[in-house]
Amino acid sequence: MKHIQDFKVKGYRRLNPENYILTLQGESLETAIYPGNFAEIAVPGAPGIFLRRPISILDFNPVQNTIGFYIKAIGKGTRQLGRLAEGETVNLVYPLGNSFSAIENGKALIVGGGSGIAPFIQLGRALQHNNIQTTFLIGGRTKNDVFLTDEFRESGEVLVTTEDGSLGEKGMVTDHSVFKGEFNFDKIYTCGPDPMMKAIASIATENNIDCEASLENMMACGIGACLCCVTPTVNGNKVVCTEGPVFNTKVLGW
Amino acid sequence: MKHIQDFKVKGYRRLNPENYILTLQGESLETAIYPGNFAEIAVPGAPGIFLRRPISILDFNPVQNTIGFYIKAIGKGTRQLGRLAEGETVNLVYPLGNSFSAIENGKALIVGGGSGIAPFIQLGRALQHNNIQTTFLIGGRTKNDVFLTDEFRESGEVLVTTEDGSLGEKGMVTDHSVFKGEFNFDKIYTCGPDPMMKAIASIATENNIDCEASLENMMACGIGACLCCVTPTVNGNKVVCTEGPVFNTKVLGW
Amino acid sequence: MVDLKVQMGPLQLKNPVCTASGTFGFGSEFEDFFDLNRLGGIFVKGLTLKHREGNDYPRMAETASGMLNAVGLQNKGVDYFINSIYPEIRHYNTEIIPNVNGSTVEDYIAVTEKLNEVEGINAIELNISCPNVKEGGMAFGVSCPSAIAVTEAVRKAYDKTLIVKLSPNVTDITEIAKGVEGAGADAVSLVNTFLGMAIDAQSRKPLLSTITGGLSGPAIKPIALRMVWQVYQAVKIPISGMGGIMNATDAIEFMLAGATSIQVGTANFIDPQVSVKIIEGIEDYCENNGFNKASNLVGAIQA
Amino acid sequence: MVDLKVQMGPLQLKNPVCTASGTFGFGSEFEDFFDLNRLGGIFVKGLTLKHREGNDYPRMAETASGMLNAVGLQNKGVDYFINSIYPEIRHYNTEIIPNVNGSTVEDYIAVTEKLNEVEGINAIELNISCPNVKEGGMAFGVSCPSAIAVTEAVRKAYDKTLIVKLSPNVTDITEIAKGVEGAGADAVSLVNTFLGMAIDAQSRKPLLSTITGGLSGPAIKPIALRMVWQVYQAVKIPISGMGGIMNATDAIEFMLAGATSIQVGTANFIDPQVSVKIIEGIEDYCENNGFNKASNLVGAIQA
Ligand SMILES: Cc1cc2nc3c(=O)[nH]c(=O)nc-3n(C[C@H](O)[C@H](O)[C@H](O)COP(=O)(O)OP(=O)(O)OC[C@H]3O[C@@H](n4cnc5c(N)ncnc54)[C@H](O)[C@@H]3O)c2cc1C
Ligand SMILES: Cc1cc2nc3c(=O)[nH]c(=O)nc-3n(C[C@H](O)[C@H](O)[C@H](O)COP(=O)(O)OP(=O)(O)OC[C@H]3O[C@@H](n4cnc5c(N)ncnc54)[C@H](O)[C@@H]3O)c2cc1C
Ligand SMILES: Cc1cc2nc3c(=O)[nH]c(=O)nc-3n(C[C@H](O)[C@H](O)[C@H](O)COP(=O)(O)O)c2cc1C
Ligand SMILES: Cc1cc2nc3c(=O)[nH]c(=O)nc-3n(C[C@H](O)[C@H](O)[C@H](O)COP(=O)(O)O)c2cc1C
Ligand code: FES
Ligand code: FES
Repeated sequence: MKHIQDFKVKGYRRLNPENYILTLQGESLETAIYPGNFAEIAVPGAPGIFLRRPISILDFNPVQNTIGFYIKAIGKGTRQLGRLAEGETVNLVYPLGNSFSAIENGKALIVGGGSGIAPFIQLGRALQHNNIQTTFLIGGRTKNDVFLTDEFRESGEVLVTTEDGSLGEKGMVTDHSVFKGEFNFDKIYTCGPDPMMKAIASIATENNIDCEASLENMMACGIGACLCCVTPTVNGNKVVCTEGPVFNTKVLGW
Repeated sequence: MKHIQDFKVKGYRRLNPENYILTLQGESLETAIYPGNFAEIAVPGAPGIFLRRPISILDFNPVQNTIGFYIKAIGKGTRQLGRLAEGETVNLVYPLGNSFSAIENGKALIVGGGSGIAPFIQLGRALQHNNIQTTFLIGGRTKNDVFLTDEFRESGEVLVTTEDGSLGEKGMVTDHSVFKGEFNFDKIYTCGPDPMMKAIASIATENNIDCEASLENMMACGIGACLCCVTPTVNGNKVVCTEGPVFNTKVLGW
Repeated sequence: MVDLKVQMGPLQLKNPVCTASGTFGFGSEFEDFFDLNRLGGIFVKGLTLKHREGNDYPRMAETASGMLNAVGLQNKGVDYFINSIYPEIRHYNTEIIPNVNGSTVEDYIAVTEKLNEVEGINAIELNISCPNVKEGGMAFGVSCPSAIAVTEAVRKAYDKTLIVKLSPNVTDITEIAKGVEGAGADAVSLVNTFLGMAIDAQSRKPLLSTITGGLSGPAIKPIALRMVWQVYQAVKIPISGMGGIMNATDAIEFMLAGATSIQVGTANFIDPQVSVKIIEGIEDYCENNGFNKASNLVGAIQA
Repeated sequence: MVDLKVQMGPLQLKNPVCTASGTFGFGSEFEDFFDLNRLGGIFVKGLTLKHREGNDYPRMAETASGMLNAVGLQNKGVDYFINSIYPEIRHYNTEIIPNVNGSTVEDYIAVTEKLNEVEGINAIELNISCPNVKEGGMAFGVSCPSAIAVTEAVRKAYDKTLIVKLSPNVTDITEIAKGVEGAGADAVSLVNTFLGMAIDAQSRKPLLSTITGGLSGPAIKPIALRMVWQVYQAVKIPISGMGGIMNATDAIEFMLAGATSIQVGTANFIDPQVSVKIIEGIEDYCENNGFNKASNLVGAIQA
């Protein structure tokens, strides 16, 4: 069930000057939250911001009633969310959207870049719960842009690429040696910049592997009411906030 | 000279839940500030507030580069100005408007109500400097709405009225016994709600005494550029932010 | 006890607060947030004769105190609505009011004729003001003769309450309002969105695929309020007022300016529970200010 | 080094950034805040033939991301301007552009004839779009024939650069723009304010003495930008664009949409130094994006 609920800022974990994890605490918590779900956050006290901002749910703790978001400050709203005072009220509409479908058997590859890594903490845990052998492949510009690898390592193997070679293999995620030679995954999950996801989708197609991608979009309502957030698919325009954000890349025609 | 300048919040003195004194500190301070001058304050971090807010300058300290405002929280902006964090930046355009003209001889009566008392700390000091015998008459609904009497007492005698009689004489300022019987002031200064000022102005007229009133108005620019803030006078519409806010009540036709 | 009922021509609403077409889906999207039965009415998403894909992505841009949309009437067609959607929502104890669109007068008539047969639907909103479609839409609403023509044609095809939704993108909205009143409209609703545009200075590209789109939200409220006030003085039929209503105070202002009922649009995106809060706020206001009927607020401005 | 010069018909501005009529007084109000010589031009407060008291108080109301004004052309008349104000401001090394108003075509001509004689004044802005006066003003700007008539008459009386300021309160602004272009305007400026209204729900009174007033500020930016883009495609004469410009990015958007120069209005009230910041911001943008002339930004949107 979708909720509209006030939370309080519990604290921040600063990853670097632009990236942070924001933890909110509520008096209660909806726990039917699945990997890929997001929240629409009302950004408090920021002049010039009119609409809520869609942000993936990083994780949540049903005992403490906390919910976490991994946010990259790229504009007015994502910057303001990074400088709230402890205890300040933040209103959420959540959980929204569909989710990644965890496989039951076989091996999974998760490819994330930028703020696209947020859904994968939860997805990794879900796959682990299914006893799936999971490989995370995380890309960044430099080693200072690669986050949460320790957390991912709790659910599987972690591979890294950086454009400058400062961590892991040098290059883009698509250049990683995991894609060279024998390639024996049964499912790929990806989230990040569009060009990256499209490249991963074509690798999946070439290898005849199922691939799910989580899309970003300009959203107004986040609940399927306005039809602002569409993406073209082989079956016509689909609403990203309710029919997605997770799509099978075949449906996207990628 | 008018300035546009960033200040930092130095602190608050809370008078009651709705009334407070805000002190700001700058790296420098324009000290050519006269009793009745005001500042246009850009209210930080308040969605829904577009324009600056005009607020009288309560006092200033040229050694510490501080400037004080006495504010009554009546709406979005005046509420937000009451909950800034220490060190937060507040931008001022100041000093603006004309000022009360301190008399050189005789006895002065200052009548203030509500947030209209703000200019009178400075005015009282200026009159004291001229060796004028000054009487302050301050009105409020109850004793919890009468402020700054200790400060006023440094420059003269302080009389009080409250509507419920909880402090001073019971009634409105215009009911005060100072207006009964012999009335030997040479000048009246007033600031507060319009009906109060008009009543005071007609007492002044009856007694043939010069009276100056400081007007409020809806202001957009505060510097005479937009002509939004006019008041009718016997000489036609006058611009309150530059030709006022202080007017001789004869000019106002009161 | 305040009587909240208002009369939109032949149609009675249990209270003045409705949700605006295109901003409330088909209602069910909001079921988790509040009891939809409390609403005065739900103006559902714009319908056309045939399925429409709508415009390409991107369709939305945020602006100062508002947003631009270029949805372009994406919908599965009126038959799908009647057969698959309406049966799912008809149990709500509130008026479900379809928003009727077309590229030609014939289209409008065809959609209307189908809706005329649907039991339980007591009113339609004729949208002659959509700025986001190439053909029809706003073109009908910005010229008086064509507004009259389409209203007359639809009036013939529709037996129940006909509300015509006006475009604000005109020199004189009273002229169009009088025209559609004369053509048989039972009520008018105003305003639809303002034609606007946004550019990304960095990429030097428009932010919408269609370049221009419809502006909604508090930014437009002063203009919308003025139009309601003007139309109130020009016509006798009731007005459903909207444009930037974010809270009960805004809604009351529209009623004071002359709106008999109001619609909540963009505000639903920011607070999905806002419409109930507005109903409660209107009731409180009436109580505190000595109005025993909400309808007494209509046009009660002291100008 | 970026070449910031732009050409408004016969009139050259040293940079595209001007201040808008009615929002910058006669310039001197801003002397304490920055060096006025840096401006491309100053459109001074609207002038009429005779002294005008303007409208009654209250004249201003804040709105979401904007404001309503109902000043109503308060000014001491064109003679007072020429004899007492202009001599005090003519030393500024920037274009001083008077904004010409009237209730009748004869009024407009009379004001224009007087300004035509003033040495140092190289352009006038013909305001046919003031929403805050009972007679004349916007009435001229919302009908194509009357817009043409007043422009033609003033054109005959004026030898230098004639800029006509258009009203946004119209169905099709391109029609009016083409009309005044044909009537001899050297340039158009757009937009003036939108007719709007605000009500105090508590007192049930309008917030302006005139009930309606002119809406300005970022709220209107998306509509103004759209109009500039439409007019740019419709006429050959240059456009002075405005409506909610608050910073250099906004100004650049207007230029990309087709404005050769821009005017800063309401933003002056919020940051009296904003126009210099905009000049610097445009220069930086040009440098960082490979434009060696600011004029190359004009209409450079990739639509
Ligand atoms: C389903 C979903 C999940 C998301 N999850 C996360 C997450 O976990 N962490 C995270 O940091 N970000 C996430 N995002 C992206 C996030 O919503 C945007 O970064 C945010 O809305 C930008 O707001 P802003 O006010 O900071 O930027 P603005 O100041 O509004 O804009 C800055 C720039 O970003 C662009 N932009 C703004 N909003 C979006 C958007 N929704 N999609 C694409 N571009 C946009 C603007 O066009 C502009 O160029 C997600 C987006 C979606 C749709
Ligand atoms: C020269 C001058 C000096 C002032 N000095 C002081 C002072 O020292 N201390 C102080 O507390 N206040 C002072 N005021 C009043 C102060 O400017 C207003 O209280 C303030 O602007 C209200 O802003 P807001 O955002 O809190 O209210 P809003 O939320 O904007 O409005 C709340 C209500 O107040 C009314 N209002 C808003 N602004 C004004 C205004 N400028 N004049 C009259 N009514 C208004 C609105 O119409 C509305 O009804 C002064 C005003 C002027 C013109
Ligand atoms: C995303 C979106 C979609 C809309 N779709 C429609 C529509 O299909 N039919 C219609 O008549 N109006 C449509 N509108 C206009 C609204 O119903 C309303 O007239 C407008 O948004 C102004 O009200 P507001 O400012 O409260 O949103 C749409 C508005 C938005 C924001
Ligand atoms: C207080 C005020 C007074 C104005 N007076 C005039 C005027 O005298 N003549 C005129 O042509 N425009 C006048 N305008 C309109 C502005 O010049 C400008 O067209 C409008 O405000 C839109 O720009 P903005 O949103 O940047 O303010 C006035 C605007 C304001 C806010
Ligand atoms: S954001 Fe409104 S439908 Fe997706
Ligand atoms: S507020 Fe602009 S002239 Fe006074």
